[in-house]
Amino acid sequence: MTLDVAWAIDWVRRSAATVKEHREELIELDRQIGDGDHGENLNRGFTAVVGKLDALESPPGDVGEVLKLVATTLMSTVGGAAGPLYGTAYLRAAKAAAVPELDANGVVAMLEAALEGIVARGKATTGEKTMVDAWTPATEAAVAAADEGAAPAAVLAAAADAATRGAESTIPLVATKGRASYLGERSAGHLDPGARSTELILHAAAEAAQ
Amino acid sequence: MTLDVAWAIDWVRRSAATVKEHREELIELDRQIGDGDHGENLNRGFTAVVGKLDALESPPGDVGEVLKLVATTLMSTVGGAAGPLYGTAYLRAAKAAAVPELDANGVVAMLEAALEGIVARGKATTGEKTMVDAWTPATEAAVAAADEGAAPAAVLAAAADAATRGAESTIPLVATKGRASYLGERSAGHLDPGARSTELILHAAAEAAQ
Amino acid sequence: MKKLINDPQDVVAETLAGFGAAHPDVVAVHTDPNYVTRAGGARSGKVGLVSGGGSGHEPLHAGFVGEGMLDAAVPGAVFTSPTPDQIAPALQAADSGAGVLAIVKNYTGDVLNFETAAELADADDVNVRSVVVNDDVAVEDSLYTAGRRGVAGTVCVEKIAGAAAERGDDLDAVTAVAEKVIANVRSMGVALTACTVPHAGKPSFDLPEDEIEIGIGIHGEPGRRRIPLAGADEITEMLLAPVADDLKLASGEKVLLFVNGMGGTPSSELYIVYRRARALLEERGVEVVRSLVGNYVTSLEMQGASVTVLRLDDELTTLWDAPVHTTALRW
Amino acid sequence: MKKLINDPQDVVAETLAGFGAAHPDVVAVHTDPNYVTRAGGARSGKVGLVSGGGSGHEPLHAGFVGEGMLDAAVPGAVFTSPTPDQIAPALQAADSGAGVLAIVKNYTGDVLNFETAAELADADDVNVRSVVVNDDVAVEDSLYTAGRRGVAGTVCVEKIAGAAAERGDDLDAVTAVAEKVIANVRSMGVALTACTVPHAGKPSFDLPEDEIEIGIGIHGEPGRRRIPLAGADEITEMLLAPVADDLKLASGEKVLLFVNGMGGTPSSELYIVYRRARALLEERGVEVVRSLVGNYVTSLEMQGASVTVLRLDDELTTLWDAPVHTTALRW
Ligand SMILES: Nc1ncnc2c1ncn2[C@@H]1O[C@H](COP(=O)(O)OP(=O)(O)O)[C@@H](O)[C@H]1O
Ligand SMILES: Nc1ncnc2c1ncn2[C@@H]1O[C@H](COP(=O)(O)OP(=O)(O)O)[C@@H](O)[C@H]1O
Ligand SMILES: [Mg+2]
Ligand SMILES: [Mg+2]
Ligand SMILES: [Mg+2]
Ligand SMILES: [Mg+2]
Repeated sequence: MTLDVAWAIDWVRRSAATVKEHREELIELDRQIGDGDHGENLNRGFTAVVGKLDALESPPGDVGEVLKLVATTLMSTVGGAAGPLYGTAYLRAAKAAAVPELDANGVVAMLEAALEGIVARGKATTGEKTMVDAWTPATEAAVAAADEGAAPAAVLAAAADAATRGAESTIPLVATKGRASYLGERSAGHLDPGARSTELILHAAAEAAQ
Repeated sequence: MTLDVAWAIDWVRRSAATVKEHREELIELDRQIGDGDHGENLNRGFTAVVGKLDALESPPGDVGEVLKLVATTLMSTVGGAAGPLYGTAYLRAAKAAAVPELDANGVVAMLEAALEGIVARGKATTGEKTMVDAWTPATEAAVAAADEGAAPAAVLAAAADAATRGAESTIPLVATKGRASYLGERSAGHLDPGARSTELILHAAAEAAQ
Repeated sequence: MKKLINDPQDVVAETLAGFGAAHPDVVAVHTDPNYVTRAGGARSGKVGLVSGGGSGHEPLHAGFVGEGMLDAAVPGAVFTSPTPDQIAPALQAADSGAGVLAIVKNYTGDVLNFETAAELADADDVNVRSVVVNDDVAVEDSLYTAGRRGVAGTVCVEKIAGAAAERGDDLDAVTAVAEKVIANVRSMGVALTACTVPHAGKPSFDLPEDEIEIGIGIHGEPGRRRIPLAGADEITEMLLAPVADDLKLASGEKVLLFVNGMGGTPSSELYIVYRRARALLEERGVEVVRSLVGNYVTSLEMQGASVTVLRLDDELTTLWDAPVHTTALRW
Repeated sequence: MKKLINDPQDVVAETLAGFGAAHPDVVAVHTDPNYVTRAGGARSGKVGLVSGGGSGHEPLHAGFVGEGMLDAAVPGAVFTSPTPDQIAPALQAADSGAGVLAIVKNYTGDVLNFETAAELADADDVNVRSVVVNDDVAVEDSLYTAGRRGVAGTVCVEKIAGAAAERGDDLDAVTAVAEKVIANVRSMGVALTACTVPHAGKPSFDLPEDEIEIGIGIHGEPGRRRIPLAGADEITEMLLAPVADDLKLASGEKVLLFVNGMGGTPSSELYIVYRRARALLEERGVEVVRSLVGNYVTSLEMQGASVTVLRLDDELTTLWDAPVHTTALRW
């Protein structure tokens, strides 16, 4: 009932797969209120991550090592806003998860660390139409589930579902952070691409834990 | 039964009107096998000619003076290939028509001089898909009509009708002179814009003589 | 999508390859990671100047590498800020001991990636300072937003700070000059057509034949508002007025007027806009003493233009006039 | 039609007004009739150099007026050769007693109007010689046709003849150098999109989203053939091969490689083409020793490019390298 290195690796591979699958959708979302590169950039980044994973000589010692590899690779291959934001998220998550196995509280700590990283870098709060609007409810739902004694897989499932709702909640918002903010009122009515990719990645985490 | 200065002035005004009326058609013909400026340029030129006519203090003394005014004005306002070609045509025609009134042979001499001017400048012969393909049959028809004793008006009518047939004859031709020649085989299937404007101008001459 | 490209993934690499091969006297192109330096390398004792950002804005920034302007430029993927591991070696290459000034356009991605790179370079004892260009008046500058974007005014910052570095100013002084330019330069742009990011394969927005976007940035984003197509003079007024107002230009002041093309606009149209913008400034009693007209900060093949005004004093004028020898700007 | 213009009839006049206002240090714009001279006027004792042609090809020709290149340029209406009464005063203005060389692109209209203008100028005791540029290999050169068109190679003729005149060559010598360039320069172009002549209001030809025109001129005419859209490398081969073949380039020869944009193509794409063209020349053992990449001879906002190769010897190389100070070319 805990999540180990194998889960972490599976999460990463599933993340890469879902990002590749939704590459065009993410490009299209970003095209509408940004510059149309989010899907391309994340896909390039996660493809590189999988390449690095495949090339590893010895398997990572703990969950944190896997996440650190993700962090540094995304940081050096994604670029744009999402590169440093996700990079920092995984870096902080890696520190919080520097253990061989995660229990429910470990999952919560990991998600909280990721969110803190994003907020530390991007200075956004909820309601600004960014990935923070997906990460925040996801983390809150994880906390609630863990408090109710849910298993790690259920904690992640709750987080993923909350991320979905969070992503959807960005649709009516007027962006005040990131590139969409340049559109002012015209940013309303569109799903934020970073919130959508957050949702995809957290679902990948939950599915890997099934 | 002769054509005088009033006829010449009427011819010029009718030419200006028909060119303005067919401006877009000439642009479109030139767009298809050239650079799309023939209607614009001729219209600019004939508008200027009418302006000059209107501004004249004393009426021109003979037909040649009218045509010389057309020649110099077209030369200095039309540009492109048509500017010097029509300019030279009117200049030579002016010399041939330096008389107060034209009889049938005078009309023939005027048309022949115009054609000679075009050929002298442009070095084209019939079958090369240029205005020469309209001017040549027009001149020949004028000669034939005058030989048969036709009046000046009938000579011009014959010339105009022949110009129409001549213009139509350019459709299947592959251009070997002028801008359309750059298209090679692709120039076939289109009416030559200069042949079409020749037709319009000669019909204006015939109508003015009615 | 109609472009003279091969695989969309190779656009940046192939552009750099051609650029390097065509101008070996001015620039050296480094790959893996991608960055561009002066052919001769950093000049000892001179403050280094580095800029960078997403590709697709050519000649910005690599076209401004050379004597009198940048020491290095860092091109990211198309419309994507470069990564720290590209930026850091460029900062290092530009350093000859006098420190480096990074000229960053105000985009979340650019700011964050340059921040990280500066930390990396700092760990290698490179003294990095940075300035953030935010000249686009289409975007409201507020505490609660990402702030104004950096657009065509960046050229003015790079040229003038470059001249200051070249004449031997120290890092503090070069930074101060750059900040002075930033404080005095404003821009606003219009798009007649969208552009197509190679990997996206379709236009960045859909614009009917009779409408244009006012207040665009340089990443193919839609602008602040969409209006019916208008004449050049009318459009120019919509661009110039907010720029001049934001700068609070007063009668008697001297300025540089820069009309920039977005990539797909012929220079004839830019001169038509320039003509009107200049007349509007003159109506305000403002004297245009320097001019720049051309495609310098572009959005791929977008048709459109931006109007930039820089308030000049004697110092900035002298630095603008100082010799420059890059592939895109030379005198 | 989306353009930053006002009334289509005013495009040329307003462009010239902006151009003159922006560059008073380099050029003087004359109106009624329209022509452009160097700001300082003709230099005494120097052979004058004049070129001209339809507008819509900017920066050609007015952008090449200045020290080391043209003395005067004559812009006609869009895509329409200028008239003799414009050309004649330009020839006169360029004459300082040493005679004038007219550089004419091979189009019926240009040739005829320059011919007449030369007669007019001759009547005023200006000694006018002319050369006709015909570098476009897309068009067969035959006794029975209008011959090859003059396209981007014109820049090479104007630059190199300009340098010869500037160093003091007499009219015979300048003419000989110009002829030498003409004999050794060839070009071929491709259009990805058509262009729209302002007064025509619609595209010069209709091209589906997946087709391109190979062998185009610079007046928005369709090319020699229409082919499916292909990659930049493939297209570059179709342009470079006929150029190199026509020049009969042999291994060991040195050339200038000039990749020209048609107005709506961003420089990134031009560098991609340059890169491939250079590689193809190198495969033939030909050495690219000089390069030019940019939008220099355009067709309004057309997307597309042309590849020009000029065979160089020591003389032409030296003249190419000689200083030039115009608004579009400067070193
Ligand atoms: N300040 C910020 N804080 C949190 N997330 C942000 C911030 N700015 C942008 N983002 C997120 O980044 C996403 C855009 O990423 P991406 O397209 O890769 O970068 P860029 O905007 O540089 O092109 C947005 O959809 C948003 O979710
Ligand atoms: N060498 C020539 N001889 C006779 N007529 C010619 C010649 N070259 C071109 N033309 C005529 O000129 C017409 C084109 O005129 P216009 O469009 O005004 O000039 P341009 O080709 O310079 O744009 C052609 O349709 C053709 O009839
Ligand atoms: Mg984006
Ligand atoms: Mg024409
Ligand atoms: Mg981006
Ligand atoms: Mg023409």
